[in-house]
Amino acid sequence: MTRFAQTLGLPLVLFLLLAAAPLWADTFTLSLLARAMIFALAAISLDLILGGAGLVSFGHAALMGIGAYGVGILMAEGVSEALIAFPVAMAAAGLFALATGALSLKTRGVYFIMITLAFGQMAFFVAQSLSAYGGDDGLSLAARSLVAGERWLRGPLAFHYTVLGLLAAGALLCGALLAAPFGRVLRAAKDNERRVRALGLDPYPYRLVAYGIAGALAGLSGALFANLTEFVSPAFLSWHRSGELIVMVVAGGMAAAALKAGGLGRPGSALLGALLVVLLEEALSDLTEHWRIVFGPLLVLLVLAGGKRARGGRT
Amino acid sequence: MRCGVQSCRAGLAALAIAVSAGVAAADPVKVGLVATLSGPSAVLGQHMRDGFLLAVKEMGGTLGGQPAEVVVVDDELKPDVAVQKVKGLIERDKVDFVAGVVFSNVMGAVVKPVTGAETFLISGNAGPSTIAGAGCSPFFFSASYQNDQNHEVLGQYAQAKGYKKVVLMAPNYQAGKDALAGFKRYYKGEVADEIYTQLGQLDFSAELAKVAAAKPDAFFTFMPGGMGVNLVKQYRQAGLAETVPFLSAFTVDETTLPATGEAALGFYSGAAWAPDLDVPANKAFVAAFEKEYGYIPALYAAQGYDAAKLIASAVKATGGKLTDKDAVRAALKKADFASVRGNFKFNTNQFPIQDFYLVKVGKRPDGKVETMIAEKVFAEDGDAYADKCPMK
Amino acid sequence: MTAPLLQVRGLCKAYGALIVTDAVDLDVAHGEIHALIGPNGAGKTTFIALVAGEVAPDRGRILLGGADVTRHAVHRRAQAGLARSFQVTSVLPAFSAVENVALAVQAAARRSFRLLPAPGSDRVRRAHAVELLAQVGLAAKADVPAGVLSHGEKRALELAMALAGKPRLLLLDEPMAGAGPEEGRAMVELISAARAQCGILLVEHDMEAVFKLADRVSVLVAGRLLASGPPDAVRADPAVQAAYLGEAAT
Amino acid sequence: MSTTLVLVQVLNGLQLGILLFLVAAGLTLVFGVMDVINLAHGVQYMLGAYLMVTASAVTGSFWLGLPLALAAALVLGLVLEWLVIRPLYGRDHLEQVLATFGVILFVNEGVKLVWGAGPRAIPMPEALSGSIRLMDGLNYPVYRLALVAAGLAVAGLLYVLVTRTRAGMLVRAGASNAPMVSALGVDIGALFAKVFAFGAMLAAFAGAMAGPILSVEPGMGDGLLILAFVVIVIGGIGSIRGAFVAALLVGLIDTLGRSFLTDLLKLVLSASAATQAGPALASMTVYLLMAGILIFRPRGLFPAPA
Repeated sequence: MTRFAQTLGLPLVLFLLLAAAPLWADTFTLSLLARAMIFALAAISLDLILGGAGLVSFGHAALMGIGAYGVGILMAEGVSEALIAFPVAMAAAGLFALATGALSLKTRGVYFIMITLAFGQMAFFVAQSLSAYGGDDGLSLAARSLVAGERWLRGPLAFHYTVLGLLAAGALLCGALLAAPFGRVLRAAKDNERRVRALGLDPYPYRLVAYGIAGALAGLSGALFANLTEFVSPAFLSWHRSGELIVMVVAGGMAAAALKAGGLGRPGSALLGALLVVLLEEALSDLTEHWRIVFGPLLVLLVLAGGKRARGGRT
Repeated sequence: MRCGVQSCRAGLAALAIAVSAGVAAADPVKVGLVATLSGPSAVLGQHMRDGFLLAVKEMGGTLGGQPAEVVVVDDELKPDVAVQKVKGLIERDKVDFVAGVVFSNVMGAVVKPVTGAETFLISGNAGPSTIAGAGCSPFFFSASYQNDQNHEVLGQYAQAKGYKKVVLMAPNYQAGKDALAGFKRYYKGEVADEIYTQLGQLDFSAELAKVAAAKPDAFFTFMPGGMGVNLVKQYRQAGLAETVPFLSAFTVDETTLPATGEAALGFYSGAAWAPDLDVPANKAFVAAFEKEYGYIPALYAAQGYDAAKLIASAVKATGGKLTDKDAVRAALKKADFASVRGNFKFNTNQFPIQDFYLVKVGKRPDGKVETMIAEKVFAEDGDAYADKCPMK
Repeated sequence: MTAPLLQVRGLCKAYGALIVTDAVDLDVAHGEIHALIGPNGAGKTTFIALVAGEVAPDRGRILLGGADVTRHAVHRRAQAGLARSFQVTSVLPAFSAVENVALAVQAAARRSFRLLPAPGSDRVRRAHAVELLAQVGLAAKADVPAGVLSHGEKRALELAMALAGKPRLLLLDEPMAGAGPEEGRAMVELISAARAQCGILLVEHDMEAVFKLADRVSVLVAGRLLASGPPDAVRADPAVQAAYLGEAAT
Repeated sequence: MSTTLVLVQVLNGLQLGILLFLVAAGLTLVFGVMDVINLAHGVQYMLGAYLMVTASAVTGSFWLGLPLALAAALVLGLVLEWLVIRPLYGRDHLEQVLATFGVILFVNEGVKLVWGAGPRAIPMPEALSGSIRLMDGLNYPVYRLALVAAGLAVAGLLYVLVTRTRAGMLVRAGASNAPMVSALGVDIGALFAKVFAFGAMLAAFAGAMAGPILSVEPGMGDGLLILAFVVIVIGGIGSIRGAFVAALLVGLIDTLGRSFLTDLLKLVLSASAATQAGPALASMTVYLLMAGILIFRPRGLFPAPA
């Protein structure tokens, strides 16, 4: 039973709740949930490398932003078809991740954090200088993307289930990757890189591929995000957003570990983190304009109370 | 319905209004007020919010005779957060009007979700060219100005003054570029240098050294918020204030003067309003504002105040029947209220036609520093984009 | 006769002025246990690191099965059939014992770049891993996180991981260190049994075990090879006795 | 571009570098010695400025206010160490990031409640408010020169502290081997608390000194924190010397890039392309520098001994 709870219990409960949401939620709550789910997809992709491979990327928002700009720029150029734009967005973010990852992965620890920040910042400044596409003001989408020529994504229900479906697919993919031989190498290299090398495995290509896949998934979440807000902005690529994603992943890992239902490197925990952070922010900011004065100490308490249990997550 | 919208979501100021209202009989008018209330630019949103809420309070917690509910939300200066918040305002709180928005990039993000839902959007500040021109909407009204206009004031002034050589400086983003373009629309002399700085830059010593080296007749800048505070102080410290006139827009105003203090004395700005503007409605407004909040209002406060009065005028004219969108729009277009700016009417693109002034930082008799009207530069000025708006 | 499994020729390594490996020549043949002994600080662990590829030599060559691997990275040498245990045990502490071995099994099978799970072949490899654990007497601990195993159990686990790759050459860095008498005896048996599959380069302080197991013994003192030969000859060598065994024996 | 202009920009770059060094020094010490990633270091810089706003207003003097503000910052540093940082020693870096991020949110909002949302100012001391003529037609503010001098003095003091005193010896030893130091019978907890509070005070000093030229506003530490991290990573974590060199490097490159990059680009690109690309590139120079250095030296310029 615990084993079941650890692997499948938490995500199953969360997905069932999300799938049932249209039964009780109004359209605003649905769009709030869509936002949470889109961040969850980005958080799950970040957790693949952060929790799975121990690589803390501080430039993940840039990958999400590249995906968003992919959709925005294509639409500005007259391509509204999601079946074209979404794969392009994923490819662009994935290739950016591969190119920058190839260099970043030569470093470790905090150096890796900072070099990914550097590449993220470069992407941010490039987005800011794209004056043909709104520069700093950002770019409005004419409408949501078409799917096979249909206006499918424009209905709140259809959008909800589309996002939910892609989120589930992303979570399944990341879960499968981490459970597969490939993921075993990633997790092992996080645990004890020297041992892994002595077994004849060079972690570099595994990490690079994982980074690329995480980039593509982040790009997908960015593409969805552009559709949700019908707007793309350089602010999507800012380091603040990267920090928020890290907070979601780590807080989710710690919260899930405290519930004995997961930890870092488990898609269900990242999903929990994103839902918690987005919904808590919304709830607290409804209460008071100064909600951060409550939210900040909550994070501190989570860490202090969570203790070392979070490390007992999937490794 | 959730626990009293005002108390939960609008913070203390709105709570006070709800209590003082006391008229619960009629259907309340719901307004969502979007303002930047966190981060370094929070003070701009604070001025706008306080101005808006002051107007509602003065009208006894009503707008146009109906009890008012004002839901204040913080856009955090993040466009996607703003979109999320206005969706909440429209879909959950079912507001009749959305008002406010300080920054143009936030406006760019929210204008579609609001006007697309056929909800009236009353800008309390941001006036990007797209919405003034081809992207104008029957549901969008500006209670402020079009972004370029304040810059044009300085361009016109520099031209009229006969300056031969100027240096221009702005942050490297769209509003910064628009600012310099606006200045150059009227200024025809030599531009010795156009400096673009990083957004959020702290230190301008490098740029100011270049300004000093160029020895221009005047310096024009658009440097909002904390950046402007730094620039003003550093401009003074670099010894440039005595030699090169400092022309600016959105750089020295009542949000930054408390921090710059006397360093900004004698600096110029362009605006449609200043606290000492000699209009009866304005005298009353400034006095009440200072009494209520203990600080001098900036133009954001004045615009927020006018936005509330504008909404009130439309509610009153339609007798509170806000479902009749055409009637509301017609009423709004009349701009039948006493603006703190005196002359105020709407152009075809639903942006104001108003007077613009050169204002200069001076000291009041009580020793406080504020912007003061120096001369009128444009009379009854409409913006440059109205022609491109298909609305008639 | 075919070339020895491992040939080390003129290997030199210095850290600044400190010479830790000084022109060392050494061979290991298939099926042979070659023990490397010497006092603390003689440079044994550096030598192992040089052979394994974690440290790059200043001069000299290392040949594995006749192929020059001097410039090859750790993982390439491992792929070429070199497996090892560490002086301080090195396992994957958060992985269960069987997962540790399963990683070694998949590495040996060159099946690691499989992005998605394939239940069938994964089950086969897990069974193989359980089998290897049973070989080293850890069958009962298969699902215990490696981090909480006893020291001796970790040693055994390392050996199982090393054997999973069907290595040609096994580098064992002090496998008896810290083991109790019971565990030590079991380890001697395990190493002895492994000899059938590969050549072994054994660094060890436990002289009883060394002379029980080794076919050949080399003595390293201050980075130099002092003597090399059959155990009895080395034991009898007066230079060795003076430099090393003399003090150890007393 | 004239040589005098270049000279002034070099001075400006130095001054930014000095400011960065003051913030980065504490950050790199806390990271190097106690292995704690303290994101809250930026808000300590901000708190220094805000405390100085109050202290200089209360005392009516810059010179009386400064020691008061520094003392208050020291106390707040000790409190923060005791409340939040101490339980984080030896914990995972990510947990430290999460907890200290929470501190950032709290303090940024807190200063808004205490000091208001608008920018605040610290009056410049009379004695330093002028500008002096460095060269023909170019004046340079005295205060900025004083800031550079003060920063260099602190750097010198730090150098002496770290290399010549017992506490400094322990700090250096602690950076490479904390268990060894505690095995020597040193109360490592007390040492850590002192180092942390001292680092907080250095950051506060930077904030207080920056106050008269920069606006004091909520969130003012966030951007600087990122730059400080860039500095310590370029310098090599735990290395004061590395932080000093890297801070000056970052200050100079950032300032010179902003000043001259667009003009330089005009030599090879069209004017419009140069004004388009120049500022974007100038914003990136620091990050390009860091990425470049890390690709070739993955542990910074002065890596701590492994």
